[in-house]
Amino acid sequence: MTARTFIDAIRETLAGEMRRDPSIIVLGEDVGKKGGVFLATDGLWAEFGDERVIDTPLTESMIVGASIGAAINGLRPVCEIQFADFIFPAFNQIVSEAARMRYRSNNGYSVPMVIRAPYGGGVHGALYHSQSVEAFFTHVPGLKVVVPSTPHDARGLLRSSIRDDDPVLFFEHKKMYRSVRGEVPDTDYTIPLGQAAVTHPGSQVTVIAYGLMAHYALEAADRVADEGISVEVVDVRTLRPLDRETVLESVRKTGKCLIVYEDNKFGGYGAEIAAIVAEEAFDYLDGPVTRIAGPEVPGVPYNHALEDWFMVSPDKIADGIRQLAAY
Amino acid sequence: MTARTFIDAIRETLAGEMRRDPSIIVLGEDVGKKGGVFLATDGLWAEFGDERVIDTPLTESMIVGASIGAAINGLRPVCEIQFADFIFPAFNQIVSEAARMRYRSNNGYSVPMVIRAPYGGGVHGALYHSQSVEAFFTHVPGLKVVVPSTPHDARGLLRSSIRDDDPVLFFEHKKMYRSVRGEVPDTDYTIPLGQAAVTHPGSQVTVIAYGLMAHYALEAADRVADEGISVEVVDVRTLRPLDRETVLESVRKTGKCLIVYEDNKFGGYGAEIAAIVAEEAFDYLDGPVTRIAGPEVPGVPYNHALEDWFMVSPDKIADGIRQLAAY
Amino acid sequence: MTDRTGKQGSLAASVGLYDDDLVQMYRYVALARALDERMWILNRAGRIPFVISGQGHEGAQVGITWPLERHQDWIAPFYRSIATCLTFGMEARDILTAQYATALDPSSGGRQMPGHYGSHEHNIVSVSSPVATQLLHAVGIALAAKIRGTGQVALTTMGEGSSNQGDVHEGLNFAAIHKLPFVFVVENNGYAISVPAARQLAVADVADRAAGYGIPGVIVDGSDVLACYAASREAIERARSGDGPTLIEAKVTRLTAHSSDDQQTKYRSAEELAAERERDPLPLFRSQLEEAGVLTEEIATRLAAEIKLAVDDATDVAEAQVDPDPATAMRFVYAEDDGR
Amino acid sequence: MTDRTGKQGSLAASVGLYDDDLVQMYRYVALARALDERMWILNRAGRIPFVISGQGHEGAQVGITWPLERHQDWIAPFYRSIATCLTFGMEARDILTAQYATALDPSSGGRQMPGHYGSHEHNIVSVSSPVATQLLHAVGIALAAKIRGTGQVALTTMGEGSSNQGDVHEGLNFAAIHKLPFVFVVENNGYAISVPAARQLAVADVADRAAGYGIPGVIVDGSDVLACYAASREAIERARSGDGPTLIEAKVTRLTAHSSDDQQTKYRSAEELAAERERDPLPLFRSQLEEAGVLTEEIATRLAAEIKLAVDDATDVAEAQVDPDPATAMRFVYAEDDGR
Ligand SMILES: Cc1ncc(C[n+]2csc(CCOP(=O)(O)OP(=O)(O)O)c2C)c(N)n1
Ligand SMILES: Cc1ncc(C[n+]2csc(CCOP(=O)(O)OP(=O)(O)O)c2C)c(N)n1
Ligand SMILES: [Mg+2]
Ligand SMILES: [Mg+2]
Repeated sequence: MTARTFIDAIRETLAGEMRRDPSIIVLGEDVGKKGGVFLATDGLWAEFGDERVIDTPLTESMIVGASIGAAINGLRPVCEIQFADFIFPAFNQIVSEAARMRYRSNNGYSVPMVIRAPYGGGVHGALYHSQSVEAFFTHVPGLKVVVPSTPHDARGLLRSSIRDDDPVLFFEHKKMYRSVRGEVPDTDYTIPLGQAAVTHPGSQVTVIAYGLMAHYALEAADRVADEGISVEVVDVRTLRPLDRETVLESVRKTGKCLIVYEDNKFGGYGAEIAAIVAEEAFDYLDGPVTRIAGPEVPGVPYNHALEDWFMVSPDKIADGIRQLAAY
Repeated sequence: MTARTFIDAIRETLAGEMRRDPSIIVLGEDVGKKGGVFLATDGLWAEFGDERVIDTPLTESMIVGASIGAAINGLRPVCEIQFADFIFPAFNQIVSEAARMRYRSNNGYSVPMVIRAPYGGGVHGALYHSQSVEAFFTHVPGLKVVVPSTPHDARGLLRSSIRDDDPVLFFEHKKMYRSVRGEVPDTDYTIPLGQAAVTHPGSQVTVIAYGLMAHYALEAADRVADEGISVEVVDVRTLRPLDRETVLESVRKTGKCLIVYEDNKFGGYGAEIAAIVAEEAFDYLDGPVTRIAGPEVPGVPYNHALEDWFMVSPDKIADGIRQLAAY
Repeated sequence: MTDRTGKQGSLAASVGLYDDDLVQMYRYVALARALDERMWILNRAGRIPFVISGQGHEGAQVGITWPLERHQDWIAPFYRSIATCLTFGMEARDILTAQYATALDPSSGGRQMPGHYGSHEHNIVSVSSPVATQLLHAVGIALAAKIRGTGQVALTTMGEGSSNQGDVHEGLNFAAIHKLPFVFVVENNGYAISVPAARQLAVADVADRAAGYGIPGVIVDGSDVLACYAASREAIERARSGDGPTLIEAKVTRLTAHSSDDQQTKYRSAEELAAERERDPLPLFRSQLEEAGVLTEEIATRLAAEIKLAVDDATDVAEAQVDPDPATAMRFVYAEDDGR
Repeated sequence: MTDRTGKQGSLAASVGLYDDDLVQMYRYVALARALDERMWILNRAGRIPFVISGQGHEGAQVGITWPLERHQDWIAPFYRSIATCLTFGMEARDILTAQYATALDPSSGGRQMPGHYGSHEHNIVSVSSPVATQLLHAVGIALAAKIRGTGQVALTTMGEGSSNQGDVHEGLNFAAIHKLPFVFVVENNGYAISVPAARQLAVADVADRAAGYGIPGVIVDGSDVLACYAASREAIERARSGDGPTLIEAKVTRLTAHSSDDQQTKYRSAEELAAERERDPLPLFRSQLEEAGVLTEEIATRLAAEIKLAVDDATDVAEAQVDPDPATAMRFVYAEDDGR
């Protein structure tokens, strides 16, 4: 066990996996000498060289499309999109190609690859360096979507993602890179994709979250605990496939469900969780399924006053919990 | 009043709007001499010529990106994406650019444009000529999304979309092009964006749908009427902005809500409606908020047996209504 | 395929092949055509709902595919690539089962539209509908070949209309930077559905774009099978020896409408269509081989019979096959990891 | 801007300008530099969190922008386009309020990061972050100009790394087919953040790509302001007279790190950085104008004072402005249609 920042866990896991499996390559913009704009790939180029750590041109569709081809021909590419906001030029390659190759070829071809991308706001990134883009991909059969919230989970889930035989989108909240630390075992553990974690047991209100919001949910849970409200926090960790059972079990126990996400609310990922809960836990509900999410604007504004206005905070979550508990 | 097919209503509306407003241009693949692969633009090139009806190269990002520019400089482009399935290469231009131009420039610039695209399955189109893509766009602030289901609505909503000062995605179910007919007034009426329609009044179960599914919902409602189940069908028509009030009013009345969409279920547009109903109509619900939608596969398969398996049908909807009514 | 020995007349010798190669190449052109014509008949007869055709492209496809190594090299084809797929190992039956979308269709098990060929067994990447995406897959395959040191070459092919997609720019750029073993083939038939080349590109030749990536751009007459072969062999050798990609533009003709859903008389004149018939590679190649004494009457008769048999057999097999069971439709969205 | 009269020395005459034009051009180069240096100072002082710089690009930007007609033509700039925006009408205050993201920032009202300039008043398209998207907007603006017969020219500019994006291919192709009044400027500084040109392109010059679209590709020394002016004037004339687009590649140098978040010593040697200083357009232009007797000591002193005043004033104004009110943050997602 060693304490690690979130980004250290990712970087070390990448290095460890590359040592373990020579078919893994890393590619993306500035991932080589510079080590990535957040330094998530720092040191890899020095250790593994030009052929396995490839600085690509500024072309996201190529990064993903060529990774698909490389995966078809025996490699396991882990590509980096410099900011999740810049994944859209690759949307067609991800949704039309990576996600469907296995299905459309009737299992003839598979695409074992990982797309890593830093996402999320609260770091003065403004409209185009702050987005939550998970909802665009969690809707797509053929893709898996992972959003870890701790160094421990990041390591275990990144290992599983790299070893998975299907395309995985792996989103890392950039605000957590250096602000979140935690114990990480030095063993070769993995965390299976598709397993949520109950990170704070409780009995009165279930709060479902992921990424940075999983931390804010814990903070909020602590805050309202003093007021006598017992909150259970579920960190879904893998968004597709979703661990419905853990979610539903918690809600069936507490009877109340608050879903938290940073993305704008309408049509965000939490809508699907709300819909599942409303359908499958109806008989257990003691209150409406509620959501706290970002406002309906096309991005996180830059100015700090506007950014604070946009971001979901532990305070806002705590308020949501109080309201639901009082229902 | 004249009876029109769905596609006639669209073609005539395009022609009428182009006559009314010389700033409207039409551009896309094969929209000129050929009149579009479905003939939605047939005759426009002959009437309006090369400058206002532009056969573009096979480049969707360009079609949308250049339309944004043209909109900025005084035109109202109506571009056609040949099949909704091919809109993904333009995803970045739609989501990062068209949707945000007004917001990011603090109202300095606006992008009045319409993107028309045929969508939907049931026509032997297979994985890439059958998709429902609305969920990717209904999530995005700055966009409007319209899915008409009758020739009457198509005309009124297309007029409003073209006259709107913001980017509108206008999805036309290709199976309805020639199979759906209806009366269309010869007046210059419009239907405001953001208004749902109660297309079949009822008291026991609310069914919410759009596009082809709005027709199937009506068929299902008729079917179960014989069994004594009174169904209210709401055709949302505009998906973003959603007319929450009409939806909620109906559910508050019936106490039961079934949402129908053709797209795969997880994270589809209906998830948001379910979430809204679960949150805002909770006290009125006499049963779970349910959904009938497509299966979790990455596209509609081609073979007719597989396609039938995929498609939501009036039968499947009727079954869903019966179950919910019996709850 | 080029290691055969045997008779080598002057025509064959002029391109470094044997007579038997030429006969086999002719056989693929003729087989592709015969299958294609059968598809249209079946379509008109209401047996199959949709046809997308390779007629007019077959000569270029066979010539270009010939120098690749089967089961070693890779092809990422497009919807007109019937002759390509046949030359690279798929069978007549495979082509027709794809039209019927049967359970045993090796391309997709009936999941995809006709024309979306693919074969894991033959290193043929599964075709998808959004055009030009496959270029990046071929580039990635070439990247893996280089990194893994397999000696493989990856070739992709598409129409000139599709070559305007952004993915083509991004992929050629990357392949050129890394001198990947990659060949880009454009089958330029002058139309993207109804849009003539002059509204698709401002240059007469797609090959003019090669210089912008620092790679050779070669124009070849797509109705001249052996010229296509020679251009392809050179590009493949270049690729294999580490000198990087080549762009080959084959000028072909589209002898049919875009697909069975299209009416090309709406946008092409009768004169133009008649003139294009002159560029049909099948009779041109046949005359060439006859004149060279390679295709004797005896061989021609034998081939015609063989091809008829193959096409009839493929039709019968495809007709007889069953539809996929809807119970299988949920399979292969993800790996079925038994015990992983 | 080129209709001025007045003194015309031989240098000015050689490019068809007047001495006063040259002084004004110099003023913009120097003002952009002074504002840029102030930004870094404010960043180090903790007043503004982020800087993205135009240092090294200013000469090319001023030269290229000069022949455009203000309030008539259009520019879709990128994040380094400080000198471009100033030359096209934005004020020093506008640049600095953007750094502070204040309520009155004309580019975005504090919504966007610094560097994302834009001005409806000046026909400057709002910059977004995903690179190269603006090329298509400029092409569309040019299309509208042609259809509406406005006589406008649209120019866009970006780095050489960004020019590899698919949108660039698609846009140049379309603009060339329709001979749109469009100019594409590549400010090639040899790096895309840390990635050197050799890993971004397989050719030495982005201009080599122009031929693939049938348009002229012009290379110009970006530290030579008047050469940039001449190349741009020709391209703009060509565009305006209906002869279609031109690609201008200005070879510039990036004198700073990519941004205040970057450490360029990790990937550029001290020698390289020192050598690049020699290509700084500011002292080169100054010497040129001094030698030609255009920039007298008197003028230089006056300009320096003016610029200092402008930069100080802009800083003061920006410092004094208030943050946007969060109550306004929901505005302008859509049109606020009062009574429509
Ligand atoms: C991204 C995308 N847009 C549109 C289409 C519809 N479409 C299919 S083929 C085609 C024309 C292709 O022309 P070209 O590349 O020249 O090939 P050809 O059919 O002439 O051989 C079009 C527009 C598509 N399949 N994919
Ligand atoms: C689509 C997209 N991908 C990645 C980025 C991150 N990014 C911003 S600038 C830049 C480098 C651009 O290089 P170049 O085009 O040469 O311009 P320069 O900064 O050198 O002037 C990168 C990778 C981005 N803004 N947009
Ligand atoms: Mg073609
Ligand atoms: Mg650069």
